[in-house]
Amino acid sequence: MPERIIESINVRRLDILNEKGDVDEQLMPSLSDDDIKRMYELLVLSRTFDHRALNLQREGRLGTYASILGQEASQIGSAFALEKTDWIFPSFREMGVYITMGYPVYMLFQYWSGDERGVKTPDDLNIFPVCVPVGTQIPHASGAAMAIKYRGDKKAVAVYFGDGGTSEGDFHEGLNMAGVFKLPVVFICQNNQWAISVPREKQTASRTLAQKAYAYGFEGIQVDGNDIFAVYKATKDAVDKAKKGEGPTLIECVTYRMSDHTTADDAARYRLKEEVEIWKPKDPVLRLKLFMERKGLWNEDYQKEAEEKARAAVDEAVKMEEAIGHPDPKDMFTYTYAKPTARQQKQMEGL
Amino acid sequence: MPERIIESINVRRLDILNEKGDVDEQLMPSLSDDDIKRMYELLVLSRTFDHRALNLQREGRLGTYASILGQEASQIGSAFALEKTDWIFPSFREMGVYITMGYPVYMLFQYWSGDERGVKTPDDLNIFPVCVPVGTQIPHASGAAMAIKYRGDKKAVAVYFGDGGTSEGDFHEGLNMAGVFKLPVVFICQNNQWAISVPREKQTASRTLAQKAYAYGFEGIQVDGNDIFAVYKATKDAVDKAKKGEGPTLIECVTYRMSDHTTADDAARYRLKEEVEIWKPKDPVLRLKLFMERKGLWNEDYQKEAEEKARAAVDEAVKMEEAIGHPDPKDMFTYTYAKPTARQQKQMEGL
Amino acid sequence: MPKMNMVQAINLALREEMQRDRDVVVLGEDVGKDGGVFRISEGLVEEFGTERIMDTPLAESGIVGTAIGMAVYGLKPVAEIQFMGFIYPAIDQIFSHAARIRSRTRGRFTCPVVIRTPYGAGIKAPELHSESTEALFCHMPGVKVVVPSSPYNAKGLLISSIRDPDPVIFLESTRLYRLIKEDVPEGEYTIPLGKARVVQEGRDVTIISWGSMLHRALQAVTGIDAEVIDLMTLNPFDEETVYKSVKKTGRVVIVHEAPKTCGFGAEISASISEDAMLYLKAPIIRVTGYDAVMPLPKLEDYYMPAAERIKKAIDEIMKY
Amino acid sequence: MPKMNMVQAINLALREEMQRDRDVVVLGEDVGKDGGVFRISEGLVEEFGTERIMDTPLAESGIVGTAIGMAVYGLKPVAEIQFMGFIYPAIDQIFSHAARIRSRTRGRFTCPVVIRTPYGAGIKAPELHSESTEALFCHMPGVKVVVPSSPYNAKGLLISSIRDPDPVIFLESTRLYRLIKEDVPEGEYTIPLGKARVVQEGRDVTIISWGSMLHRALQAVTGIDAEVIDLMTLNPFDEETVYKSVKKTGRVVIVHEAPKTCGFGAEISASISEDAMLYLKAPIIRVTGYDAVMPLPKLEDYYMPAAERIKKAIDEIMKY
Ligand SMILES: Cc1ncc(C[n+]2csc(CCOP(=O)(O)OP(=O)(O)O)c2C)c(N)n1
Ligand SMILES: Cc1ncc(C[n+]2csc(CCOP(=O)(O)OP(=O)(O)O)c2C)c(N)n1
Ligand SMILES: [Mg+2]
Ligand SMILES: [Mg+2]
Repeated sequence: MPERIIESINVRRLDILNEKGDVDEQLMPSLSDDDIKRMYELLVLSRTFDHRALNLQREGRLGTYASILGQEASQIGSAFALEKTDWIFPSFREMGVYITMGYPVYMLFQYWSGDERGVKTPDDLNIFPVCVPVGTQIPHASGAAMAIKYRGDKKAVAVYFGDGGTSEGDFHEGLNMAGVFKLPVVFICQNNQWAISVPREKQTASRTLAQKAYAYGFEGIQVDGNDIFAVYKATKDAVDKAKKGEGPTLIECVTYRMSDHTTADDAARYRLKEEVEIWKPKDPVLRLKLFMERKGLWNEDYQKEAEEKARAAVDEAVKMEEAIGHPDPKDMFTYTYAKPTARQQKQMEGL
Repeated sequence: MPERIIESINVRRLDILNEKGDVDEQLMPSLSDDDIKRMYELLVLSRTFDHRALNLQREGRLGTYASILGQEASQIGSAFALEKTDWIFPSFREMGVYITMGYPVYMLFQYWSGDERGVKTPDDLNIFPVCVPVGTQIPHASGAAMAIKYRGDKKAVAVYFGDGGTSEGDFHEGLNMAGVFKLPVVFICQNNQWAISVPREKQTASRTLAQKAYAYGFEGIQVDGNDIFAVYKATKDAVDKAKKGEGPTLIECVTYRMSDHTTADDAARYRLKEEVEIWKPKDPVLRLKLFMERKGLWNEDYQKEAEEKARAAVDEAVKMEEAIGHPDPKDMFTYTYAKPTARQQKQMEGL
Repeated sequence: MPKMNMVQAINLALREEMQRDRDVVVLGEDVGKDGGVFRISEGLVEEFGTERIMDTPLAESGIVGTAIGMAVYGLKPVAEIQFMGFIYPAIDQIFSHAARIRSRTRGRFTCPVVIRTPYGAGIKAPELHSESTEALFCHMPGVKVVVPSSPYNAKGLLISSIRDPDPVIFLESTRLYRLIKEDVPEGEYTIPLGKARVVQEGRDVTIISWGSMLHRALQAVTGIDAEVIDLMTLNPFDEETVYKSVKKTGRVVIVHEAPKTCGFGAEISASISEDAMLYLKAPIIRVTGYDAVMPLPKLEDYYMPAAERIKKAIDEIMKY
Repeated sequence: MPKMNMVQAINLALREEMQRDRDVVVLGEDVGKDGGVFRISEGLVEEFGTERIMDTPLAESGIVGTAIGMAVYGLKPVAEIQFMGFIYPAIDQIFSHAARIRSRTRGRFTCPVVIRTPYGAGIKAPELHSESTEALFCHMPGVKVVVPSSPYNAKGLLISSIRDPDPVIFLESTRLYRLIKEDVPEGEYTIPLGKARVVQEGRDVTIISWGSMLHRALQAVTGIDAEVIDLMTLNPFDEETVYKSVKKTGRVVIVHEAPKTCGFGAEISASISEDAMLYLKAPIIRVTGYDAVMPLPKLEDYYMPAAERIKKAIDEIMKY
């Protein structure tokens, strides 16, 4: 009866596309040239959107905004593996996911301008609204997955959260539910190294975030989050597994928040410029470009065209957003309950 | 850049004393004959207490009570590794821990009879009161450990909870804090296979509870919770490690709740008698007795004496408890704040 | 008509609603084989299977959070929190999400979840098994709060709650579970949310209560020409019925077992002061639990409003 | 004397208390190098080190739970919750533990923790960054609730809160943080908890408010002989000062930004009805946030009580 090992866990790490634009051919997922171009154009569009949002915020035309700069591959690569019928539970930093799923861009501006109507998800999508309280969306994802399983629907759920989000109790309770009920859900952690000013190492002492999945009896995998192919492949595998009824997966996308936490933050207070510099050559857009260039899918003209298209789309969205009237103050009451209460009615009249 | 393994985790299991009373000499912790006898007598006392509490409850002299039958080795073995100056955060099923630490037995009866004065811990002990909301005591333990570390005190913290307790968000947040701050705390999970009617396998899909520690970057170990030496050794090692500043440990004691969940429960509704039968030969008292008998530390006279002593102590405690007067209704107000508020004063006068 | 206690009536409501609508599912701790610690879901797992009666891990925020996800997807989950004292970890999910989903998404998503939980003192249970913090939930727009006082209205109100398109907190008095039996028809009937019930008409004083304390109030009014109102729904509460009575009697006593400060009695009193003060002949009195931590069983009876305390309050305002 | 805004005054209070007492420690999200998202703890980690100014993981229940453990051990932790909208996951720790430890252990253990959190609307922040749910905490015996309305009283009240032997929820209006500057002395001074402040004396109407809304109330009373009370401590609130004023004016308007239903205004109103009704000349009016989910920035201004709304209410009761 000596001491013995009763459980062994190995945490995998997946890399496909490196900083030079080389891919591991064996691991490379099957993606057509068109798919890859679509991916690239989504990266460009998201980056253009993000840039514009920051500018609009500076001009006072949007409220506090959370930039996605640097995290585009994690967002677009993962969303690319989802279908419109799948359910998505974002946090507040998933503009790339919304854009990939085809969410109207003007509505994103509308939301960030402080208007609830911007997160009235169109009927053909199942994206839950931006979730502000960190980690709280995670049990919702497990719940939706429970409903999918119960109804026997062929859908998966994807839920997004950050490295900081893994510390919340709701992360724990949500993942545990998914493990116990073997639910069709993919937990996508964008480990961007920072939760506002708290670095990843102070967030948790575990060597990886991926390994947290084993506490709940399912697989966790770490991927290079700036490698769109690795993110896509890990998500696609996890979504397929989910749809086959084989349960949940946690994916840790190792990436970096290149910007301040939000426009209300000043990252210079707590992190070194040098650290940001280290991540610049790891840029997710850059490396896909290098890959495509080598494959003959990219040239300067194509780049210009992609940028032009993105700019036009974003210009159009800004214009559309600006054309929308101010919300009616009565709207405050309209959606509290299916029908306003007598007391609300009175308050509405007093407006 | 193929897939690679970036973290490997091995979960250890410790067994020392088997059902036949044999020990693994190599692993056997250093305990004097007197220590072992003290352990045995504490097992007997705890079991006597538990039995009496159940009887008193049946007679309506105590309120709802949670039996510890079957879990004595987990409780006494672990508490035996603690010093009086250490801090202890129990759940509601740790009567064996209280008794081992020297908590007045009559006060335990007093508490279970529905009188707060029973958990006014004596000044020479640092046992936090019975904690009813499952898992919520876990962050307190991390907090006390933070204070110990801050003050540079040579103390450790032990916190007790069940298999069910590992599902609560507070488990996650408490253990994560301990990992991040490398705190002197020992997390003791009594995995008694059931959380009321929910069996261990439905509580979480992870193969062991011990492995959950690795989500927080520290060691988890599983021990046979009916093996008092294994429990003692694992706890002693963890307490020493804590006091040396080497951080937290999670110990999963694999044991079994032989009784109903509480006196308000009827386990026959949800579990098979056969399962209970399987655990009978694994009894923690029985196997220590077999070991001691072989070592010449046990005989019938000793048994009788131990039982006698236990019975006398419990009788005495019951008598003491019964001699205590009914609490003063004004006491409701006395301890809400350091001083009653004006409103409380008025309410008190109206009593 | 069968005589039932509240446990049986709630069980029947769940059973019938589950038979009627496959989207109704139940989840919580020990709701399956065990039938719930109060046996509310007794027999349901046998009838509907573990896909519809789900024993969950021990995680209240997780239970409510997953119920929200299910509700948003289109199901009608009825989540059980084992005791009201254990709902606190789920308050974040209730306040930050359940209550806001319709509002946040301008109606695209809704959250028709029912959260049932036993509340209140009176069964000499351990700490945190006797909480009565209904007022907290009444401060959160987007949530409804329902408290039945009898088997008959428990069934009708629960059916309405399950069918309601918005989140409902449904509080069941542990003290009442097996205290009263009354006729409870089989088959569906609903009692509308947001409407109070005049249990007894009277001219001299209006007694307002709900749940378990309603019965204490009824004990206290013998020999007094009291109008007794059972609010049944606290949020939104039936102002019309309350004001109508106040206008008639001019005297109000509110009875609840929660601590006085910021209890729901405060809201009723303040509403009356605002909208019907001119009809008042006397101060509005609240007879409530004390502003102290709910004591363990030995002092429980001193804590809860007793019929005498209520009677004393009535006598006092009858002097005006 | 230096002129300070509320951020500076709170920072100074923390700094001085930490200098005075080594047991005072600060913990929370981003309180270290970043100095907190509102810069309340700016410079503290440089002065006191990471052992006393602790950046924690992102876990509110964990923050309050560990603060409780520290407090019970003998420290005086000041925990920061980043916004009041994120305090909900910690409610269980506050209600089930912080509030009850003294009571449960008959005084053997105590919990002298301060939980600071920015509250309220007015800075056009995202969802859940504008919550004002102070009433919830006033319903929990064992907890004190403090809301300063100016830099001067913020400093004095925070010092008292840190020295208080019981748990204190300390709410700081985000709108006020940088809005007002006033003289704030260096060195220690305390403002007692549980005492209100008569900001302005008057004979015709009593206006009761706290925190950010006090300033709206003050804007509304020009040309009226109003007595304005700043409650400062909500739990326990200063009934004496309130009743004294009510007895003088006979008219009451209560102003808060939380939703009306079950807001703390209800408690004040109900208390007055119970204890001072006979002095009233008019209905007690509450001017409050609406019973609706706090909207996003575009509608924020419509939601919060504006000076006009307060003025209208005063004019109305002046008719009586
Ligand atoms: C429950 C809760 N606590 C605190 C906050 C304030 N806050 C907003 S974002 C954030 C950090 C989030 O870090 P992470 O999860 O890593 O996501 P990231 O911002 O890096 O995308 C914090 C503390 C919040 N929104 N919700
Ligand atoms: C937060 C909370 N939820 C629910 C309960 C009701 N309850 C009491 S004990 C228990 C099961 C606990 O199981 P476990 O943690 O395994 O401990 P054991 O009872 O087996 O010792 C439950 C659900 C509670 N006390 N606290
Ligand atoms: Mg992050
Ligand atoms: Mg157990």
